[in-house]
Amino acid sequence: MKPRHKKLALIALIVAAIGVAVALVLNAFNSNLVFFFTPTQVANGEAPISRAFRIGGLVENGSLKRQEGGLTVGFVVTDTAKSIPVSYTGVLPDLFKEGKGVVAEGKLGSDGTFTATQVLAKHDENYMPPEAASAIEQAQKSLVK
Amino acid sequence: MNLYRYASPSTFYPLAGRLAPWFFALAFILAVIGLYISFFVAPTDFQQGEGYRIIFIHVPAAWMSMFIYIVMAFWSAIGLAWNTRLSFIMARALAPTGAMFTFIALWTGAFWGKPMWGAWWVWDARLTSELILFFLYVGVMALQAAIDDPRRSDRAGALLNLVGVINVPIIYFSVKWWNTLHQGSSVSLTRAPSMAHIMLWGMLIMALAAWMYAIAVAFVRARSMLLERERQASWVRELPEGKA
Amino acid sequence: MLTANNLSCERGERLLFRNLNLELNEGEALLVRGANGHGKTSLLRILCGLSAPASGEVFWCGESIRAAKETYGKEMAYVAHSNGIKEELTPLENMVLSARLCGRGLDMETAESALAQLGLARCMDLPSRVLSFGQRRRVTLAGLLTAGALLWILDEPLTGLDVSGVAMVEQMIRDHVAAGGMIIATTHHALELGDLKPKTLTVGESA
Amino acid sequence: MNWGSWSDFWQMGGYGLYVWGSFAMTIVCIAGEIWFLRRHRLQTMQRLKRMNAWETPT
Amino acid sequence: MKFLATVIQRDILLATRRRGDWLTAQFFFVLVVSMFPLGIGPDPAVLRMIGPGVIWVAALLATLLSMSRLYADDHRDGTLEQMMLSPYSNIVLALGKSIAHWIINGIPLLVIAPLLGIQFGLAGKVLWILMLSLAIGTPILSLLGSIGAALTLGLRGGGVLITLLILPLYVPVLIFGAGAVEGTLAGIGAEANLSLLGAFLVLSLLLAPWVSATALKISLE
Repeated sequence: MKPRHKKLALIALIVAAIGVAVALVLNAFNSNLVFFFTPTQVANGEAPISRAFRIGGLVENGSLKRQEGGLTVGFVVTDTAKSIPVSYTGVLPDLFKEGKGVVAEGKLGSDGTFTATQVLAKHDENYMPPEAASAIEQAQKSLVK
Repeated sequence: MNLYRYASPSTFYPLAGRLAPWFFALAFILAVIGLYISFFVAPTDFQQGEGYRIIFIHVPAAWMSMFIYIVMAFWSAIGLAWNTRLSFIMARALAPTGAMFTFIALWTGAFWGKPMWGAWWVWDARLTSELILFFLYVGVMALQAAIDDPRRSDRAGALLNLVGVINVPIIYFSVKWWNTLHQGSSVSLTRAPSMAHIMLWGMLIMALAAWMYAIAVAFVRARSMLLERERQASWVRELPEGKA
Repeated sequence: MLTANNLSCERGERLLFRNLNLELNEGEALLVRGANGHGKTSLLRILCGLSAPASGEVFWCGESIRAAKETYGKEMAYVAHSNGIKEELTPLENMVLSARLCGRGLDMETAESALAQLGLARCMDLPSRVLSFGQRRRVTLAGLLTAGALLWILDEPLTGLDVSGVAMVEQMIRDHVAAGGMIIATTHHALELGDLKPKTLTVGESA
Repeated sequence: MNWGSWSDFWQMGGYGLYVWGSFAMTIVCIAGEIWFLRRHRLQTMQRLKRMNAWETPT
Repeated sequence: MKFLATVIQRDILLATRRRGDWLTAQFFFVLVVSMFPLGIGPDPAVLRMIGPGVIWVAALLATLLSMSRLYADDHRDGTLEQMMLSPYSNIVLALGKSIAHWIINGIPLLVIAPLLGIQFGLAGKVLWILMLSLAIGTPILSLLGSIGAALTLGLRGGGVLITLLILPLYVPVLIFGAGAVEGTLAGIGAEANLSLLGAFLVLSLLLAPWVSATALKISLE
């Protein structure tokens, strides 16, 4: 009997340990553990203050402004709920477009503007010929109407 | 019993020798078809223009890097459980190819990331865990190379493989679990692929070519290892290769 | 008590021995013979459970020693090439510690008398670092006396011992077997064992 | 057919460096692996022959 | 249970007899961390930014430095074989050796770390989080490192090899450990990182001794 009890106790211990580990992992994923923060998180004060971090979201349509004669650009990053203005001096990646995904690294100023030191384009996992893409776009527009 | 017969080196050696050229041929044909589709049939992408064509090697290489590790771990587990020499040899024969595909996945990823994202490298979860996979491959090979006794070397490497296999699901699911810069997977079992069909076909054919190549190379390497290991055995001495 | 069926052993690419069978009962001794590199030490390591044979199995009281680690570990004592002595500790500490690691208590008097019996009365409290090789060998053998094990597996127990040491080991072996113990030993020297007629086993002839 | 001319093909819509850089490295890796594999096999074979010749005196 | 206690006591006793070796790893830790301000310059903002990472990386390296000798000494004088033959499970042996390693090498790191943190301009709550993250993280380092030590037992160049094998496995500990401290510095809390570290600790407590015991068996054959 005794070795059997030992075995049962061992199994119980293992199950309990795995349970604890899973609970801890789930707890971690409820909090934020991320490559970038969304504008909503920034607005809720979950992002670091006075330290470099990354924000991610979509470039708001019609928000891209280039300063004349320089490489400085301004645009707004949004996650449709909240949005944050970003200014950046440098070369933008090819995939940087209004309405597309972007991840910017930099600091949040006291005026609420995010000064980026690096801008990365985040593209989605869709690949298709341009005709197909425009067809889908048309279809979505007609659905919205 | 029958299985044991195939697991015996003296049966495997000639069998692998006969099969390897076929796999090489298949790999070559598939690669030619795949490359033709990649460059001449698949259309330009709506977002990334022609730059997306890196996908035709990046994704197959990344798949192979993870898949080969899993296969290696599988053979390692079999070897440790049943003490079959051939499975250790298979695990060893796969490691360099796996490391090569991991390197290709990292390299092509960098060459794809630079124009599209705007950076050669970022430390997000997907990229970091793939880099760790590369280190794991190198670590296993270094450990096996450092141990002289073949039996210990096989088993120690196998154990390390099994420890490292935890990393594979982390790589695969990293894009789901964390906000990464890397896009999600285009191909998934649970939903329709988010790719135009012809692009998908090109990618799948290239992946198949990579498979065939990996199998062929593993066979050839396993054969060389067997010759080295078992040069005392009578079946090796009777091989025509050994005759002067 | 101890049986081994069909053992074979490979080292590197070499087959050291194949289809080796042996049986040993209480009050019996077995001398393992064979030239250098023919697998004497490998056989002993298989018999004590440190390495696994390429085929075959070792049984203790009918149970495989891999399954019976708990009982076998208590009833078997192994003296290897290396002494298993910590240089930082004194012989006394070494003995007490290794007894505790095997789940036995060992009081000081028993340990001291065992050490004294092996002629180490003067260096019990010196760190083992300062002892000569032969003296360290004696500490290991003193551990054997207090281990209370039924089966002794001795790998070249005479290495480094002087004439009186050799005689002492021979006496220990005779006493142990006379008391119903079992011994498996390898040695290059001829052992003077009196009435005791050990079995012998030669390994590595087939190679 | 996507390409009007060979130079179009090599330029890859401006991504020539990246696309060809990736493919070139892949080819280098595969060619290297096959070369190493061949060499390893030939070496093993040679050693085997030498051993056989030595052990079976003719 | 008694066996576990004996193994731990034994290693601690041996460490007290060999204080020179024991101090080397701690000095290494202090020295590596202190090199960074000298190499990078005394700008407090920069130092505060790199502090957690530097301390964690140094802790990793210091652990690895002492790790390669975890089983090697016992292997050389034959005591490891004797312990493997004892009537108790080798898993308990590996667990005991790892715990002893943590007590001997991990706990001193925890104690020194806040002092080094002050060098890097960390203060108050951040120091506590640093200690907490090291308290959860260093046992993982000892447990995982024991696998590497067992695998490389008796190999030439084992010290370098163990680094190559084990550092990749240490990466998550580094990321979450340093992440917890940086999260506190940045004002977004350390909870997520600390609980991941905790999960990792539980899992490695469960698996690492078992793997180490298997590795020991393979290496001793």
